[in-house]
Formats: sequence, structure tokens, C-alpha cells
Amino acid sequence: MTTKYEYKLYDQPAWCPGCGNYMIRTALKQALEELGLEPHQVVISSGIGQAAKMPHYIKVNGFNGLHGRALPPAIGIKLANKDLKVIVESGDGDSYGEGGNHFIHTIRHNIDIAHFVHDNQIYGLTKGQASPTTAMGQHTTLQFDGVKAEPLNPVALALTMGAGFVARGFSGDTPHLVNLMKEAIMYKGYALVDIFQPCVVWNRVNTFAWYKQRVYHLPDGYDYTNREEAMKKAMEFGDKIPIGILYKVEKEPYEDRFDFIKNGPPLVDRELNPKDVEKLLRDFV
Amino acid sequence: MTTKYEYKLYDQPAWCPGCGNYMIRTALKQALEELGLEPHQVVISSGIGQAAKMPHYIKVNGFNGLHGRALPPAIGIKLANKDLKVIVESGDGDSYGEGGNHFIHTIRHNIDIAHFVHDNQIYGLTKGQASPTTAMGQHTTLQFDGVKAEPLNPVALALTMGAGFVARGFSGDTPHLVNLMKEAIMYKGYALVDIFQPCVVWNRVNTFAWYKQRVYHLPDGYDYTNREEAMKKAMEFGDKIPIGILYKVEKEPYEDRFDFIKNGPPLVDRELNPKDVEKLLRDFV
Amino acid sequence: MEYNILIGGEAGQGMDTIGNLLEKTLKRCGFYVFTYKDYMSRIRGGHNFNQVRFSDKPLYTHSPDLDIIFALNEETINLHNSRLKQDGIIICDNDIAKGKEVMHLPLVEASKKVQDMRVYTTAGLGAILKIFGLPLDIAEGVIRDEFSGKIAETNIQAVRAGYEMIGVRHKLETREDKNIIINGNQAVAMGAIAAGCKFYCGYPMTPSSGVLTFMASKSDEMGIMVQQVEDEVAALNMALGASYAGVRAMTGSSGGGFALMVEALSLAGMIETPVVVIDVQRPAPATGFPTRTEQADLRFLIHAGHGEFPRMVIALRDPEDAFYQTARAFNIAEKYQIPVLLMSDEYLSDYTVTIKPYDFGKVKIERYISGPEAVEGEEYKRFKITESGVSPRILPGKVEGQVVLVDSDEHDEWGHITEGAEMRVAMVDKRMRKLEGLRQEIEEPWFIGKENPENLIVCWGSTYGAVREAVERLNGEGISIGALVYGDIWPLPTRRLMELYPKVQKLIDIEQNATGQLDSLIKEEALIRCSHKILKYDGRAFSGTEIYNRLKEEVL
Amino acid sequence: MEYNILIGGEAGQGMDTIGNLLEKTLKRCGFYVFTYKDYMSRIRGGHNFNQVRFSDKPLYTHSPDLDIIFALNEETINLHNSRLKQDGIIICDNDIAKGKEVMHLPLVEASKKVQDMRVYTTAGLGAILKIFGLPLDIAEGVIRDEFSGKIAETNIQAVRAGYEMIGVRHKLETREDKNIIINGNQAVAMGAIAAGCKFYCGYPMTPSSGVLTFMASKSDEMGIMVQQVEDEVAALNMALGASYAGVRAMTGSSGGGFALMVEALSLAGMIETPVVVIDVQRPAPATGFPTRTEQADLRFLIHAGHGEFPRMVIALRDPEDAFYQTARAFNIAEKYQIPVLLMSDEYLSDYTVTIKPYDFGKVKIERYISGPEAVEGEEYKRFKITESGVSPRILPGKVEGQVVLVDSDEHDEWGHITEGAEMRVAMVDKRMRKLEGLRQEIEEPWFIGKENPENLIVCWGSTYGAVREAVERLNGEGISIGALVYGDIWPLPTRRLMELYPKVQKLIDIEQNATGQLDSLIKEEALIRCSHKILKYDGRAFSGTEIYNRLKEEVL
Ligand SMILES: Cc1ncc(C[n+]2csc(CCOP(=O)(O)OP(=O)(O)O)c2C)c(N)n1
Ligand SMILES: Cc1ncc(C[n+]2csc(CCOP(=O)(O)OP(=O)(O)O)c2C)c(N)n1
Ligand code: SF4
Ligand code: SF4
Ligand SMILES: [Mg+2]
Ligand SMILES: [Mg+2]
Repeated sequence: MTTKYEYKLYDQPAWCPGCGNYMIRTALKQALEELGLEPHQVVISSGIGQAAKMPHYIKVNGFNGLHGRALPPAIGIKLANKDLKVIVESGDGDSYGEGGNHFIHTIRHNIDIAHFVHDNQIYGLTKGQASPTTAMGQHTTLQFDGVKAEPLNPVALALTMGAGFVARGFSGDTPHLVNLMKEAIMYKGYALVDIFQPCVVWNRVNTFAWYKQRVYHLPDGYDYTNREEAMKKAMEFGDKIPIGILYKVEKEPYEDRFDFIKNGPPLVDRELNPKDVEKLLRDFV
Repeated sequence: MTTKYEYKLYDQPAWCPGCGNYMIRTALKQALEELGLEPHQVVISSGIGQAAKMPHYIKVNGFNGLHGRALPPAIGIKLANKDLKVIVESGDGDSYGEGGNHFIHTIRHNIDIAHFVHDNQIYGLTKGQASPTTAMGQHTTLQFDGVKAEPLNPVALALTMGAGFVARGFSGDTPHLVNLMKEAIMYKGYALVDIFQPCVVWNRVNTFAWYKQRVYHLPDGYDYTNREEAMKKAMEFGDKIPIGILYKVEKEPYEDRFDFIKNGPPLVDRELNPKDVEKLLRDFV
Repeated sequence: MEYNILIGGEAGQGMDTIGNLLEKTLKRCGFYVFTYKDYMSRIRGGHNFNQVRFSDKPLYTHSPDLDIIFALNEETINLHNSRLKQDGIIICDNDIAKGKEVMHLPLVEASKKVQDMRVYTTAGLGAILKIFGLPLDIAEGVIRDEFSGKIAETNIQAVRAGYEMIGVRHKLETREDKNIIINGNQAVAMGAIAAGCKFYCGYPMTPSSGVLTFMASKSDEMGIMVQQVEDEVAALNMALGASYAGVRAMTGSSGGGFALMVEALSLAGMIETPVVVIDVQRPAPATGFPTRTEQADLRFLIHAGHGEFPRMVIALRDPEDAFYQTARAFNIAEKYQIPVLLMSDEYLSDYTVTIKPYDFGKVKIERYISGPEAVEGEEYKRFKITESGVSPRILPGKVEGQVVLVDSDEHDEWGHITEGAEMRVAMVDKRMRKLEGLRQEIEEPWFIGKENPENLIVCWGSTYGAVREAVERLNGEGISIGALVYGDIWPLPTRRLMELYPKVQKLIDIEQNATGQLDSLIKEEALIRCSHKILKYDGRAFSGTEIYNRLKEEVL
Repeated sequence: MEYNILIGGEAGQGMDTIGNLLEKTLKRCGFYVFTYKDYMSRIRGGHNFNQVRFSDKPLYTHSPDLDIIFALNEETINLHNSRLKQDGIIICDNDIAKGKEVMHLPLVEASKKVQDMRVYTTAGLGAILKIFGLPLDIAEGVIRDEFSGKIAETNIQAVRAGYEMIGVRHKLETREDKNIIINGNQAVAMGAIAAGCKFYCGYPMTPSSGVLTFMASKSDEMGIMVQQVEDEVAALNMALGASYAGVRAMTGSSGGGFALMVEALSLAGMIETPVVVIDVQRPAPATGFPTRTEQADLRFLIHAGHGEFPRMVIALRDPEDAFYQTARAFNIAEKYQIPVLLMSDEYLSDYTVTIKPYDFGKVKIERYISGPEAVEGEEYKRFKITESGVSPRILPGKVEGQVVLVDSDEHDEWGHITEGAEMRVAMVDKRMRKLEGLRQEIEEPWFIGKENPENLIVCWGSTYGAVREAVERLNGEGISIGALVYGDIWPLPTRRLMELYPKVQKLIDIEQNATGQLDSLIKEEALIRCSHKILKYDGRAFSGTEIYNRLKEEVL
């Protein structure tokens, strides 16, 4: 069914057997399928890391850039061609560590991007060092004596920065994740889905079982337009961890704040004519 | 009285007449004086910007580094010599824009630094472009059509990132500011004071009068150990803006999480002897 | 005829406004104008000055010798008096420099009369125009174009009042005005806009901010997305995203900001995505001198980025060249799918000069973008290995059923990660092969001066104007001297140099840096060593006079 | 005698563990060992292999010819079979490569017996040792040192079981073991620790992470602050802070991470604060080949950073050199108050080799830090202008009543912002004068091979081992060839080269990159062009055999 998102010549992920990334890929394909999006209408921008290899394993347009820099190209892409659906696939190190500054400032701008972070609470590709979301005290391949900094709470941070769509997902709950992804992709503005993704090699604490035991769906009547409630839910990260849309409100996307973008064709489609620029000489006479 | 913090040969700030920076300098000198700190016991680390010129105008040790990079050297300094009092003097662009990633991650580490941000809600030195704290819609020398991103709330962000000391000050209220500074300097761990500092040239919105009209002292009974309350106060940024210590709790400073730092002399004072290293050859035999 | 007027005072006293009115008025009176700016890295106070030089012949640089000093404070007189010519004039307000032998005028009084203290400098403008007997109505036209409403009116009253304060000294006739007056940053922005740049992002940094600001000011009108980003690391990555999606994209900064783009520059090389980046240099290392000039980033730009990939580096020589070269940079970037780096500096970015209006008919937009025909087989190969090294480029979303994949890892033709040794070699060779095409593309340096000279100067970028003036003066004295002025500087064109070299007795490197970077490049690329170096690195731009003098003292 | 054993399989199958046990056992048996690693950028799957070469004579590089293949999967056999010598042996478990003519052993069965599937590779180790008739107890000692408790015991049972599976083929005598076995990353870390480095910060990046990890593993014991930072931009700024405060500080990365440090490198130059930075190169541009090797950052490092400032660049040649050069780098950094850049690469960082133990008595710590005596006048001048360009350095907090001010803007002697033209020139000259001292400091390249050779190789860094092997072989055949192996590479020492050059008929550049960066540097610094270039850029390291062959085919 979702074969249209499969590369003919390249489809064997370099992920470890049993890795949570596989299910995220499955969910993403399904979400795209259900949204009726064709491969050429979608772009995935990613950085570097295990998660960030996604563009190679789903056949849509892909910009597999530098570690930590998944968001800036995504912004460039969206602003250049507003017709494209822009998705960012990234790891916790990529988005919250190396790319932390882009993370907070992209939120402020509310550009129409769906940002999916495979949060395995570890640096997978570089062999198991602490990421910004690794628990304090956890022993790693670099933090021999345990991590000595407090973990960053990505959803709380996104809320504080004013994100209009903030969600938590779990790679072990694909149907739920598919739904979150569809919502995030369709949301007009910046949407974060922080996805728990067990790394079966390097993170022996936050395993499938660990998450399974803890995650629960936000209750049916949960009012995701209430920011204070959302913040409370965001801070729940202990024995019980809520997943789902923590917060969602309407917000004017950045692109729409520019008349010339909102009310014209995508920039990429505009006619270029040097002669049209002659009039600007008026400033210099 | 505070002449010991004055350079003999260099004491004419390159700030504009009437700038809020002058009062911050006065407050800082007084705070240092009242804390009985000698110039050689203190280091100011700063980036680049008008605020960041402070090390030239107060005679203590100074590391006037790169734009956006006031925090990383401060961390290096503190870890190298825990006996030094380390203060960071920086602008809103410096700390929250270019330096945003260091800001969030320094907080996670809770290193014993007092971070004073001269928040004039504008880029002063580069002539008036929007900073991350400039109000949405505000017209600037670059945002001709008004700023199109939401401002960042530094104190809310610091709280979310887990800072143990978060305060707001106003350069127009020096006695109050002196007190905040003293508290921040004496706090064991990372302490943020976001200081409203009118830029009389480039920011015609957030003027002295604008702040004067709005700021009020947190009430006497205010419980600064209550994080939820603190967050509410942090979000107050409209007709009324509370100043004072929003949040303060005890937290183990980063340095104390390392036995060899906590229970030994400062690293800078340790004896270096290559012969002591010979024992490590055991790994390679 | 030629005159040189200095306006000096503290930051915030309005030197720029008055300088601007003066230069535009002189231009509209039909003169060639060259305005040099010297300012400090502060917002108020300190000492700043503008020097407005004008002539009936084209000007290429500033000059130290002054005919008029308009002093807004006494310091200005103390600092610049020594450069005043024998019959030069100092004018200032009655309250300044009392007791000194200068021309005191009731400028502030005049401004008080119109109840706007800010216009006292405009009264000074009136006085200056009167010295040359130039018609007031042209100045009034300029004022009306620059200001509106009440402000325009008070300024006009002030300029008239100033005009009355003084007598004519050097009566000049107006001439036909066919020129524009523009600075280097504006020229670059105009070139980019003319070339169809639809995405410009940057982070403010003196002296590059002018490009960003000019682009922003035309954003709405021209439909250009202009982004102030959070940091320079974001800037180039973002521009690459925009370019990948298919718009012409550019970013820029000064050296320190460019330093933060270095990793992404290497990315541009790897994903073969066109982009134009400008470095408006200032004295470094580190923060250095934010408002002053230098040419010390040449080797840095040529080698910036880890690993090996082709790039082009173009040094801009003056605001005319800057326009055409910037526009050309977009074509080359897209033709070879490489980053093109433009080099300017504070001097070039800030001085304004009269030049003939740009010929927009000469700007050709050549995009090299393919459609479905570029897809061979089932899946599009973004990195198809070709003889030229350039692969047909389609845009994401523009060919149904086809996707565009770019990858910062080493990759195969489809853009997928590979670790194969053979594919690696094939891809490195493919990328490097573009250099062959690029070598055909590069233009030899401009030659100025006497043909086949005994003394040959090599220089690059903004020193052009000062070198030209010096060479012309020396040629006038019968000295056999010429200059190669490099614009395209990497890959370094060496043909002209090798042709001239056999006859050359002295090869003189002239640069605004401390190590002679062009000399090092020529040694490397042509195995030739300059016999003399005239270097300057005090943050102030060479003038023609200075080069002339140093050539005479140190070389000729 | 010399043998070469390949162990190959998927990532995650434990090649590294077994390779490590094997090489240590061989070392303790008194042999010289050289282990080469080839692995992919993935955590599980793909194809990785280690080649353990050992001999009774010192080894400097790996070799393509194999005596034994220990295959953990069939792919290993398919990929490497062609390199097996005539009388070579392939061993593998019974269930692998069924039907192929290889030596099948019941390895998995043996591991099942001890109820730990992971140890089946250890059974293979037993078999390999038996082939050479080496004593089991040495292997058991290694196992006990590397593992503890139950894991040690099951491994010992497995190695014994493997030992029983097979007969002796090439009986070897053990020898006296006086060596250590170490890789380049560990060597650098050891050098830094020996030199008294008390602050190391970095962000994980293959292949540089080993330095960070080793430092972290000794943090507690040696009292070294080791920081994993948020990004590489923070790293160098933080190290500079630590150094300013007075500890020896270092950071490192691979090319892409180094690219993010470029702005701060310029800062180091401006604030004249010593720091050591290592770039463990990997193939680029961009992400490139994370786990493979290249030497393509040379020109980048030499010119990295906006503006002009002195630096030193040292290429590390092998793990022995790496140790002493790293320690030396700290002395030079502090003596001249400059950044010293070390260059390694994936090959050097990952291969392990037996060398004689480091002589810690040879490591001298020279700090050049002053006390109150350095204060002249009332206020301390951090940037006092001196003849050598180096200013006496006191530390913040260490001299009562005195403060230490450093500034990224151009500054006066006290460190205060200045905009003066004269001060600028004085400060640039001061900084650049350090180059004169530095030029005295630099060491000429190592010379290997026949004296005054007709054929002279130039190379640098990690190619040393392979070049040495090739040169020795060719000298053995009576060919007049030698090599200059650059360690100190910027400023480039040229004396030896100029001495040898007149007699040289062929000058051959050997580098692991695509453009010949050392050649370009020699052209620039010595105005000499290499007649031949042997370049390799497929991500795999040169072996001695490969260089030998290519010299024969392309040059000799
Ligand atoms: C500038 C730079 N620094 C470091 C690296 C090395 N690196 C690659 S991936 C990675 C971390 C990956 O962690 P994360 O983003 O959480 O992804 P995961 O592998 O866990 O999915 C690092 C440090 C790099 N490629 N570039
Ligand atoms: C890498 C880099 N980018 C840009 C600049 C230019 N720059 C200097 S100060 C500044 C902004 C200053 O704003 P802020 O930090 O708010 O300080 P203020 O002047 O308002 O006190 C900028 C953009 C720089 N020096 N370095
Ligand atoms: S290392 Fe971890 S995150 Fe990476 S593929 Fe393996 S299991 Fe997944
Ligand atoms: S520009 Fe603004 S912030 Fe800077 S000194 Fe002037 S008033 Fe103060
Ligand atoms: Mg991760
Ligand atoms: Mg500011």
C-alpha cells in the first residue's frame, strides 16, 4: 500500500534490529498515505544521527544536511516553496543539543513545519554518549560517573517558547503516532512531536518496557487549548507519562504574515526579469 | 567609595548619554563593594554588544570574547578556578539570540555563574535591529514592516530549563537592582537576572517611561520557592511587570557534583608532574 | 577642478544626513562625487567624519587633502586642520572653536529660527553650496526627495539661511547629471535583486548589515524573502534550503560571521547546491575593528571548509563591478552548482561614488534548471556522474513522481549514503571536475596603466580605485607602471600575469593586510614571488595619494 | 616472520573485543603488532573488519596480504578471500559458509557449552593462537585483565576450547615483551594528560571521540575536568576561558566540528590565549565518511579564522610521535600564547601499534606564567608590546590588586578597546612577531631512506608508516629514494627540503587527499613544484604495499 514511498534501489535501513526507528518510519509512511500526499509534494529535512537517516528510507524529497542543522534548511525550503509539505526528522541530540538555538528560534517564528524528534535520550550514531534528554545520573559510554546535568524537557520548552502545536508520541504505539503525525503535518504552523524511541543498543534505561509501563493516552476530555494544563502535562515525566497532543491552538503561520508570500505564487515560481529591477535606481539619483 | 573598581587609564564608557547601561554599571560596582569583593577575585565574561563592553568599565578581571559566546568562557573560567566569582555581562542579542544554545544548556548544568542580561529589547551596537525580545509588530531599522516573530520570554525560558535562581531587574531602580545582583552573585549555582535597560537611541517603544509605568516590586509575602507561581509571574509582561527574585531554590552547583573539584584545590593550583601519569600505561600493556 | 570637503563631529550629530544631502546635490549639479566615511564603533560620541570629494572628472578614491572642513565640534578642527590646503576654509557654528581663525557662522541661530535644532547642519550645507556658487534649487530638490512634510520645509529654510551667510569663493558651473550615486553594499544588493535573488538571510554585522538592510527595504516591493536569523550558522544552512527548493539564495556577513558559516560551506560543496555568500571584510582577528577596513580574509575564504570541493571567490572592485559581479555570481553558482563567495570590505561597502546607471539589459539570468527530461530511468539521479561534473538539476515538487535527495554524507548518484571506495573516488572526481569548467569561466584581472610596464602592481578588490589613481599619476610622470587588479581570484587566473612577467622588473604586491595574501597565492599558483610589498593594516583605506607616495618612497 | 590475521563480520558481532584480546596476547608474546580497523558508520550490521598484523620486527603500517581470515559471516570470506595468501587459512564456525573449502570449527557449539553465545569469537581466538603454538596462559592473563568474574571465566573456557580444535601450523617462539600497544587517540590523550592538561571539552564526533572518551575515563583519577559541551562553538570558547583562568586546556573534533570552532580560533589569536586543538580528520566535505580516513584539512587549518594571527600546525605521525608532540604543543602554546593545532586522522586514531613505553622523564612542562614581578606601573598590561611579541602573562585572581583583561576587539596594552591606527599597527606587528620565534621552534621533517636520494618523497602525518615501509623496501632493492615526513607543518620548515632538492630528480608528493595540499604549500613556501603526486582519497588508508606499488608504476 505504501510502496510509493519506497525507493526502488535503496531500502535497507542501517538501523539495528529492534530499533524504535523502524516503527516511526512505518507510522510516517502511513500518515503520508492517509493524507494523500504524493512523494514529490513532501520534503524531509534532517540533520545527522540515526534518526536523521530517514530521508534515505522514505521516498519523498530529502535534504539530509548537517548535524544539528535540520531546521534552518527546512525554513528555507518552506519559504522558497510554500506548496511543499515540510517535515523535519531529527534526533534528540540533533534538535535539542547541537541544534538547540535553531529549535527555540524556529518556534518563535511559527513556520509551517512538522518537527518529529526521535527522542531516544541518547546519542545513537556516535555510540552512546548522553544527549540533552538523558536522565541525570545515567551512566553512558562517556559519562562514566553518570550524567551531571538535568535533562531538557522538550515539550515544556516548546510550550514556553510559544509553540502552537506540541505533542508527545511513542514509537511503540504506531496507530496513535500515525494520528499525531497527521495532525502535525496538517497543522498550519510549527508543530513538534517528541517521539519516544527506544535505542536498543545504547540506552539500557529507557527501553521499550520502560516506556510501555509509563506512557498513557491523554484522557478523552483533555482540553488541549489550555496552556497551563498543557504545561502540567508536559512536566509529567516520571512513573506516568502522558502521550498525545498536549497543546494545540490556531496561530497565524509565519509565511502568512507576509502579504507577498500569502497572496502570490510560491517564490520558486516567480518570473525573474532584471528589467523589473531598474526602477530601484530611483534611490540613487 | 567604589573607586577600586575604576580603571586609572580608561573609564569613559562609549555608551550614549542617558543609556540604561550606566545605572547597571553603578549597581554592579555597588553590589561588588557591598559584598566585599576585591577586583582580582572577580571575573566578568562578556560577548559583544553595548552591554558587553562592561569589562572595560569596571576594574575586575575581564574576558571580553565573541558575540554570543559570553557563557562558554565563563564556564571554563569557573571550572578552572572555582575561587573566582564569575559574572556574565551580556545583551539580549548576545545571550538569547546568537548565544541561545549556550543559554539553555548552561542552565541545565547549573554552573555557579551570575548572568546579567542588559535587556534593551534591541540590538544596540549594530544600530537597532530586532532582538529576540523585541515585541512582535515593533518597527525597527531592519524590520521595516514590523517584527514578525513572537518575543522570547527569558525568565520563563530559564524557569522551564530548570534554573534555580531567576530574577528580573530594572536599570531605573538601582537600589533594587543592587540587591538582586548581590543575591545572584552569592547564589551557589546559575543565576539569571534579566535587566530592563532602556536603549534611548534605537528602542523608542521600551523607554524609561514605558518600564517605569509597568514595573512593580514583587509583594513582600511572595514565595519565590514556588515554581508555578514563578512561572505565572514570569508570564506577566504587559501592563504590569513584576521585578525581583521570581524564583530561588537551593540546588547543588555543577562543580560540587565532582568529588575531585569539590574536595580539592582549584584546578589552576594543582601541581603538574608528568611522572604521575606513568601509571596510566597500565591500560596499554 | 576638484574639491574635497570634510564634515566631522560626534556620532549622532548627523554627519551622515548632511553628507548624503551634500553628495546628492553635487551629483545632481553634474559632478563626479566620491564620499569616504570614517566612523567609530559606537552610537553616540567619539569622532566620525565624512569626506565628500567632487570633480568634473571621474573619481575612484578619496583624497587626504582638504578644501573645506565643516566642523561640528572643535575636535574636528584639531584632528584635521593639518590636512587643510593652503587656501582651505574651516566653517563652523559661532559657538565652536571660539577664538580660532576659522569661519564662524550663525548656524545654530538659524536652526533656532525654524525651531528645529537638528537642521543647523543643513544650514552648513547651504553655506558650502554658496562657496561654490551652486544653485539652491537642486539642494532643495534633494531635500524634498529625502524628507517630507514639515521636516523638508525646515531643512529648506535652513539651507537657504546658510546660503545667505557667506559669499562665493570658487564659482562652479553645473553640468549634465547622468549618474547614480551608490555604495558597495547597495551595489551588491542591487546586483542580487537584478539577478533574481528571492531569498536573503543574515544576522546583523558591521559592515555587512547594509546589504541585509537594503534587501529588507525592498522585500515587499520585489517579493524577496529577507530573514534575520538567530545566528550565522543558521544563515547559510537556511540559504541552502531555499536554494535546494529552487530560488536564488544568498547570505552574507563580515569575517566573524562568515567563520560560523564554514561548516555549511562544506555542505554546499557536498550537496552541490548553488549559493552566493558575501564577506564584507573588516579588520580582525576576532571582533577587531568593527567599522574599519581590511583585506585579510582571502586565504581564509579560499580554504574555508573541511575537505575539498570547488568554489569560486570573486573580489569586488568598485560599486559598478560589485553589481555586475554579484549578478554573475548567481549564474556561475547555478551553472556549476557550487558556492560562490564574494569579497568586499568596509571601505567598498561604505564609500559612495557616482557611476553610470546600471545597464539591466546586460544582466542575464541563466538558471540551468531541468525538467522531467532530466530523469533517466525510474528514479532521478541528483548526482549523476557527468563529464563536466555537473548533474542535471530538477527541483523538489516540480516533476511529478520524482523526488530530489541531497545528502551531506558521501553518496551515490541518487543521493543515498554510500561507503564504497569506488563511488567515493567517482564522486570526488565528479565534483572536482567542475574546476575545469570554472577555469574557463574565470576572467583575467583588469589591467590598468602603461602597457607592458616595467613596474607591475598586483592587487585585488577595493584597492582598485586608489591603485588606479596612483598609476595614472605615475604614468603622467612618464613612469612605466601598470597594475593587474584581480576580481576573479579563485581559481586564480594567471595568464595575463605570465604574459607580462618577463618584461617586469619590479613586481609590487599592494594589499590591505599584514602578510601579503595575494603574494602567497601567486607564489603558489604561478611560482612567482613579488619583489615588493606595500601593505597597510591600520584599518584605514589606502588613498591614491598614499599609494603614490609609498611607491615613490619604497619602490620606484 | 610476519603474519596478518583478518577478523571480519557485522557491526555488533564483537570484532573489536576479539581483536583487542588477540593483539594484546600477541604483544605479550613479545611480537610487534599493528592492528588496522575498517568499520562502517552504523551500530549493527554492515561489514567491519580488523586486521591484526604481527612480526618479530617493528611494524609501521598494515598490509593487504592475509595469512588467516577469521570470518564471523560468509560475506567476510567473499570480500577478503582474494587477499588470502597461497597457504592462508580461513576459519569460521561450522554453520557459516557451508560447503566452502574453509576450516570449519565448532565455535558456537563451544560457546553454547559455557552458556554464553558471545564468547564464540573467543573460541576463535584460541584456535588462532594454536595455529602459532602460542602458550594459552598469556591469553588467559589478557582475558583476566580485560574482564572480571564470570565473564572472564567463560571466556577462558572458550579460548581453551578453541585451542583444542586445531593443530599447530607455524610454531612461533615467544619473546620478551617490552612494549605498549596504543592507538593515536589514546596517544594524544596520554600526551595531553602528561603535559598537565586539566580541561578537555568536546562534542562527540567520529573519529575524534576516542580522545574525549579516554580523557573522561581518567577524569576522576587524574583530576581533569572533562566536559561534553552542547556544540563545538561552545567547545573552543570554553577551553579559552579555562586557559585564560590558568589551566592547560584542549578541545578537539573532526573537520566538521572543527569548522564550528573557526571563529573562536580567531579569538584565540586576538586574546593571545594558549590552547591546543586537535582535528582528527575524516573524509569530507560535510558529513562525508564518518568512519574513514583522509588528510584533506591541511590548508583549511592553516588558514582557518578571519584575519591574520600566528598559529602552529603539527601533523602527528604515529602514536609515539602523537604523545610527545601533543605534550610539546602545550609548551609551545603557552610559550607563544597562541593556538596550536594538531592534525590526526581516522587511520592514526584507530590503528593500534606496539611501541616502546613513553618516557615521562622526557616530558617537560614549561608554563611561562608570571607573578607580581610582571606588573609594571600601576595596572598590569596583558598585551605589553615586547620584542618577541609575547607579553608576560599573569593569571586572574593570582596577583592581588591586579586584574587581567583580554578583549576580542583590537585593544591597547591593557586590553582596552582602541580604534587608533597606530595602536592597531603596533598590535598586529606584536602578534605577528611571534612567528619569528616560532620559526626557530619548528622542527625539520623526519628524513627516512637513502641519504641524498634521487627520488624524494614529501608526505606528512599518518602516511609516515606506509611511506617508511615502502621506502625501506625500495632501498632494499637498491633504489635511491628517501622521504621527508612533515610533523611541524605550519609554519612550514623548508631548510632540509632546500638542501636535498638540488640532487633530487623526482620530487613525489604522497598524500591522502585529492588536490595535493602539501604540494601547494611547498609551492608557496619554497617555490618548488612536485614532479609527481600519489594521491588517494577513497577513504581507505595507504598501506606500505600500495605506496610501493604505485611508486613503481607511476614514478620509478
Ligand atoms: C558538527 C558535528 N558534530 C558532531 C557530529 C557527530 N554526530 C553525528 S550524529 C551525533 C549524535 C546523534 O545523536 P541524535 O541526534 O540523538 O541521533 P540518534 O543517533 O540518537 O538518532 C553526533 C554527535 C557531527 N556529525 N557533526
Ligand atoms: C558572529 C557575530 N555576529 C554579529 C556580530 C555583530 N554584532 C555585534 S553586537 C550585536 C548585537 C548586539 O545586541 P545585544 O547583544 O542586544 O547588545 P546591545 O548592543 O543591545 O547591548 C551584533 C549583531 C558580531 N560581532 N559577531
Ligand atoms: S544505535 Fe540505537 S537508535 Fe541507532 S539504530 Fe541502533 S538501536 Fe536505533
Ligand atoms: S545604542 Fe542604546 S544601548 Fe547602546 S549605548 Fe546607546 S542607548 Fe545604550
Ligand atoms: Mg538520539
Ligand atoms: Mg540589546
